[in-house]
Amino acid sequence: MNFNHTEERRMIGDALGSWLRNEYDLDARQRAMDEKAGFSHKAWRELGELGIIGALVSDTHGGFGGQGYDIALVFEELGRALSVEPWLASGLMASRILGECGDPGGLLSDVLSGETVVALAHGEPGSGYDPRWVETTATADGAGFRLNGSKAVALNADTATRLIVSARTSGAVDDAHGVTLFVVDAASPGVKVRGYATIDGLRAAEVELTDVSVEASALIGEKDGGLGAVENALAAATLAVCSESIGIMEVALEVTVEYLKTREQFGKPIGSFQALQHRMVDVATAIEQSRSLVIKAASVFEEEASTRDAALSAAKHYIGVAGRLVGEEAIQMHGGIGMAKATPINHYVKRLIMIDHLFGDTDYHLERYAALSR
Amino acid sequence: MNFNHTEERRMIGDALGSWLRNEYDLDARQRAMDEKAGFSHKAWRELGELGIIGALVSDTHGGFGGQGYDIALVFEELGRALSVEPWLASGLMASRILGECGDPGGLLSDVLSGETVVALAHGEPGSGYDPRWVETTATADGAGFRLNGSKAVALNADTATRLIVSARTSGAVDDAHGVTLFVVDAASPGVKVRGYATIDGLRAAEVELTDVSVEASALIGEKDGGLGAVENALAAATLAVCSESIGIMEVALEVTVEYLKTREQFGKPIGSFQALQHRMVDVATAIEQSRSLVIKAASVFEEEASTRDAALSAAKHYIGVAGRLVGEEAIQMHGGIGMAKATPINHYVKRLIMIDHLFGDTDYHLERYAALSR
Amino acid sequence: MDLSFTAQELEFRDEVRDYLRANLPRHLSEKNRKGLRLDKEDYEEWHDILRKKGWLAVSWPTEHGGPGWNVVQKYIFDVECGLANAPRVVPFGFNMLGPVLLKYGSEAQKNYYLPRILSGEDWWCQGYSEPGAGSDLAGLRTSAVRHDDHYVVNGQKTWTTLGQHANKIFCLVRTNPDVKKQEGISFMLLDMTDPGISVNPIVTIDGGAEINEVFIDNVEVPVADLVGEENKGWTYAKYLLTHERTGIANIGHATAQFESMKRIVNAQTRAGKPLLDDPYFAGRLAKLEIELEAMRITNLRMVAAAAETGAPGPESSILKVLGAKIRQEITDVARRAVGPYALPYIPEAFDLDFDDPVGPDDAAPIAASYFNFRKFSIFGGSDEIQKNIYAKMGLGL
Amino acid sequence: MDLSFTAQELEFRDEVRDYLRANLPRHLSEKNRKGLRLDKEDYEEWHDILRKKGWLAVSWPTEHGGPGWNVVQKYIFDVECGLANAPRVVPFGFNMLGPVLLKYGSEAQKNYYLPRILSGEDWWCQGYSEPGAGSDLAGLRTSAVRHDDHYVVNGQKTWTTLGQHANKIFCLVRTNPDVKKQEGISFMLLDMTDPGISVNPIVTIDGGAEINEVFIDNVEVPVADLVGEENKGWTYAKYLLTHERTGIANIGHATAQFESMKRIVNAQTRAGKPLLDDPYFAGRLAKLEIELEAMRITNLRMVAAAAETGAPGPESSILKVLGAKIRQEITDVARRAVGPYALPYIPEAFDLDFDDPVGPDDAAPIAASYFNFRKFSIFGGSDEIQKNIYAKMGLGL
Repeated sequence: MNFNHTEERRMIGDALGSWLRNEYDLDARQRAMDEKAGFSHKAWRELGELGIIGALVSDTHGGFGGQGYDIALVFEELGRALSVEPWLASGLMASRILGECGDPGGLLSDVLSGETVVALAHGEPGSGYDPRWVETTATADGAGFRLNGSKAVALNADTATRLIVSARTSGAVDDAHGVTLFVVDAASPGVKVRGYATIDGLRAAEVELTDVSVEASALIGEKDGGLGAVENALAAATLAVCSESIGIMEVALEVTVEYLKTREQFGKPIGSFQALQHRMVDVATAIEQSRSLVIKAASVFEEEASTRDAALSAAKHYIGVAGRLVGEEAIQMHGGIGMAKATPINHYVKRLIMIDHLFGDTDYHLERYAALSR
Repeated sequence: MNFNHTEERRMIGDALGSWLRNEYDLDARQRAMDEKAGFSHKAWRELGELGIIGALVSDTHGGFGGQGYDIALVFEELGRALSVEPWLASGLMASRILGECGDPGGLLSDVLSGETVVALAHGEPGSGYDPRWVETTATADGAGFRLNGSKAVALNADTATRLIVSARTSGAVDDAHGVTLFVVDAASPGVKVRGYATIDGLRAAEVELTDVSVEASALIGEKDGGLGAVENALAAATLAVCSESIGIMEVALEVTVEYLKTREQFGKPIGSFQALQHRMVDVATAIEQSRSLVIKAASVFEEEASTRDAALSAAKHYIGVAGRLVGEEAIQMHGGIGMAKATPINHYVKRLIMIDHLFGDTDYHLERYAALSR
Repeated sequence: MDLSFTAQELEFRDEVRDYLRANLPRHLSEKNRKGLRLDKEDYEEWHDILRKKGWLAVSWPTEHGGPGWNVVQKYIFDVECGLANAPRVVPFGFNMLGPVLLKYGSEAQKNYYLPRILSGEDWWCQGYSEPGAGSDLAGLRTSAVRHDDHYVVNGQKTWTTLGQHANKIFCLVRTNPDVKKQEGISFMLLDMTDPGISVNPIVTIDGGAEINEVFIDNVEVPVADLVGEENKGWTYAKYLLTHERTGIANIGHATAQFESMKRIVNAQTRAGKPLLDDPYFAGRLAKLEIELEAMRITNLRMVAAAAETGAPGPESSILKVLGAKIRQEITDVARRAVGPYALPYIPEAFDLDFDDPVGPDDAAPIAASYFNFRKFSIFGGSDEIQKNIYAKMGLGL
Repeated sequence: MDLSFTAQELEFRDEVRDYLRANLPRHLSEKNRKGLRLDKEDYEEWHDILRKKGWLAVSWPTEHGGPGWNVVQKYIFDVECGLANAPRVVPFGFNMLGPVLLKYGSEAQKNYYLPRILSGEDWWCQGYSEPGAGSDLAGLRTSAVRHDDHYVVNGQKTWTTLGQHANKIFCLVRTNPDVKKQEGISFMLLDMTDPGISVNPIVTIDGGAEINEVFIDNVEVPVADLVGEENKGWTYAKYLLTHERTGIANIGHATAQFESMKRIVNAQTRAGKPLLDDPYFAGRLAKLEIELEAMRITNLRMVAAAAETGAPGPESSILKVLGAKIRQEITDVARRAVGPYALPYIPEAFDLDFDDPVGPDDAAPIAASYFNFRKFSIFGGSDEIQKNIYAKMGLGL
């Protein structure tokens, strides 16, 4: 029993942590958000060079990490800094799918170095959080395929040069079987990408596919068998945002406790008021419990999917609840100043709450947990 | 808009309240519980003479009240005193069924005077909170019927001389149609009654019916059409226990606030600690909201069943949650002394919590409300 | 016991309802219904309409241009305006300063200022909170030093809602630093056009900018603009804060907001199934609807009591907390309802004529509203302050 | 990072598990599993069994008859005993007084008392709380006045768990009323057979009677039975309360209790449908299982930290609160599971050989447990005290 990371992982974590502390304060983050891509290409490449993106992918797939603990370690640090770079889209999901399904276009090394951004376009306007629901179709067209459909809130799809698009090649709209993955050039005719900022500082896009022709070589993995790789990528992403939440919640706790110690009202620090003290203990407790569930999820991340997914759902459900508690209490305890955009806490809270809207919300994961644990 | 009861109702409430305050403290209650019946026949008859039981039944059915506000008023007072007399079983449910279905045996006037106790035996071991689930059968047997089945947790059925038994004369086990009501002499051959105390101070019984023969005249209301009367009686009982909860919660609040003012720790009244203050405000708020929902439910009690039941479910759901909050906080704030049976609060809390187990718990009513309000 | 309004009250409600149906411009109600932002012109347009009808300064007596309504009428008007998604009347002049002047102002102040409030010539904002005095309002530091016939005021106010539109600000200022803090405060009327006053917007968590910091640098205030007596400002401030608390839960707006949310919820499907088939979601919605209905009755009970006794009791603190919580919960359920489509933040979508939405109809402002609505449990006396008050006044702790 | 135990630790766990399987009498584990009440003989039977194995005084060093285990071993033993539904070892002698004597007792006290604890000759109970000193433990008033070679003790203790079985009581008493309250307290050993001591049972909310009031009337205590120094008792009391806090969440018992509850839940149908088909119920159960698993890991993290640093940090307060809450929640879900059958209260059903149950198997004690378990957030430092501690020690507030 040992809750310390391995030496090697600690080095990665330290490297990332000190880079972020030195190079990536909230002002730098805002400058990154103000770039056209909504993130800093420079930061992205530098972190790629530091090997951080590679740490998210296993050595058999071109990286040198990729285990649950690697993801947890990296994303907790990212959470502390609120990095807006395309970690989830390109660094984690696209890279893991390319690693798992094969990488005919030879994209992976550029993805891991931060040179190329690839995005996953899987969720759809009608899918909610159900990964099986794929209305987009791929119909055979000579040796290749023709894609039609809509993809929703695809992270960083507005900047990605390539999209990994899921489409149905057989089966009913919610069958696990029959989903196929394609690598699509974002500049292909028929691809319409509408990018926008998200309220928590990232970028995403709606992607319309109208008779988009792709060659047979664009198909990655097995025909009809692409959903597994998507679910694996979503599992990694779920662990990632849970870990990111831990980093965010820790900062929220630290900043709020600090505020409680320094802000005076009625002639004493407001942190001396017992009602606030007890609520902060509840907040701290929720964070400790969240951390425990993320450790658990990371520890079984390499086990079979049902074990992995039950632990992930436990963590994501719990963090949906805990994140709301932590975020709302952080603002409430800050009072008016917590409402001001210039106060750092509000950026943390926005991201923390919006994580509930990624990869299944607290209700979705409670239901999934209940089903998996019966 | 007027939140005062009518003069006439106020008189009933005052009569009941002062009788209870003079005659029915917790010691008297304990003595009543220690009687064989688990309640005081004397008290029951005296309150019958005062007209309180009659106030629960409409004038067309032999009483002189019976509206939602009457039930609310009477049971709130009963809650304040934790009366263990057979209010729900005989005074409310049996009397209203007899009033609604006809009273061939001429029982009602004795029920309303407190002379006779009649109990409803409807719920079954397998029914949970679903009033439609009736496995007990009544098969035609000459001019009469033969009853077979088991009835569960029938309030006061151990003392009642007559039971109103629901049994299926047609239809599937959960059909609304096909339930028939019979008045059964508790001493009939084949009726086995196993009485017991309930944890909140009442009495109930399991009732086994084995080839119990009843004459045709024992059938009340319409054959196959008895469920409506049961549902109406359960609606009245639901309003009753919600109102009873209001009385209980008010006492719990008063007693706890008083304790907080007088109990000193660390050199000051514990009620001066802000964490406890804020929690007591939450408790008081939950009580105010509960009261509002009970007023609402009483106000629409005479309207059509779907309107009535939505309001009742809103109240019963909310009170299931609020009752738990109020009860658990009352004990917690009392600390160790709240755990002692000799401290009044614990009797209030036991009844308050166990009301969640009568006529549908908080989950059942939330689900019913959601279904009725869509 | 009778939860319904009297025939007279119902007649009044119908009159208000009919009036709103005929006179509330659709572009204003649509903005409110969708949770979009209102600009100065929007408020003024609505003020103009109500002024014509004589319903603008609802708590003023008829001789000053108010409608002379009783507690129940004012409540009904509030609720109906909320239900109709009418803009709120900007309260600082009409419902805050007005009543203070009516009760404590000099004849000269009443005669000068009240007509200017009513006409819209003066747009007032509130100078209460300071960076160091939030919940502890009496800890304020803005100072006013008397020189002959005027005071010289220096300090900073903050959280000044809609201060960017105002030409006047009423301020609490410290006129005596040497006594118990509540006893050295005065209530003054300042001119925002004075060069010594500058206003900085505070961009809020949702990206909006309707609150401000106000810097006051050597502003001369004539003694005639002191309200009531020097050093008695705390009394007037408390009067202002507890005045007309029957509307504090915003039940009308909360109900309208709930209906808007329900409309969004009803339109959602997830993986082919109506969202309301999800029992967890249906449960969330049902709980909220129940809590809202409870609050409506709780509010009616308070109105009935206030109509009998003339003043709302300490339970107005409970209603403040409940009202804030419910409005926040509505935004929470709304953000859950739209799932991943809570994420897009498209500033243009806050304009009424934006016609190229991403995701479900009306989804655009939902997450922003969720964050913005955190303010309800902070401003106007935070939840914590309300609970302190109720513990003392309501429970005797 | 590695959540699993080492091979050695696993071997130890298996040893404990095998031992419990072979030696824990079924009538004891059944009583625990069903939530029934244990009598004195039950505890003594279990003590006897563990004593033979040398596993009774687990926190004592080997020279005094303890097993010499490290933090992890003690934790594993705790958990396994809980999972096996073993009775708890009555802690007052073995896990409370023992460690205090080992650290602060005189050689004579150690030599005299420790063997008698271990042998069962002395059954100790705890004289800490008083009617006027609950959360404010240091406010105690029981006085001890020195006369030559003895003290005369007068006062009252309360919430004395299992005091009815004890022949000895360790007490905090006031030896100096004139100093800061923590500085005038001493720690003394009293003989319950002294005629000046009387014990009254307190019937609790669930109808049980395992706690007591203890009246102390002019009891003479030899100076030899003062532990450590006069007026330093508060130090020893705090040591006792914070000693061995790694087991404070009772994770083993909580897990066993959860499993028992789940077995009941799985057996329930309502109107023909499995109870777990009800999504609200399934959600309740799932939430609790998640919280329990989180607590298990949180506890492991604390054990690992304690193994590194030698002592648990302030997070033991969090675990105390969590452990209480989870055990309470389990009883809450259990009572919901049996629906109306939570109501019957049949005193005989608390006996293991009662064979005529009403309602579902194992339903009888469920509601009583729900009420009885309210004690977990009160005794041993209430939730409020734990939160005060963590706010100060954990958060620095």
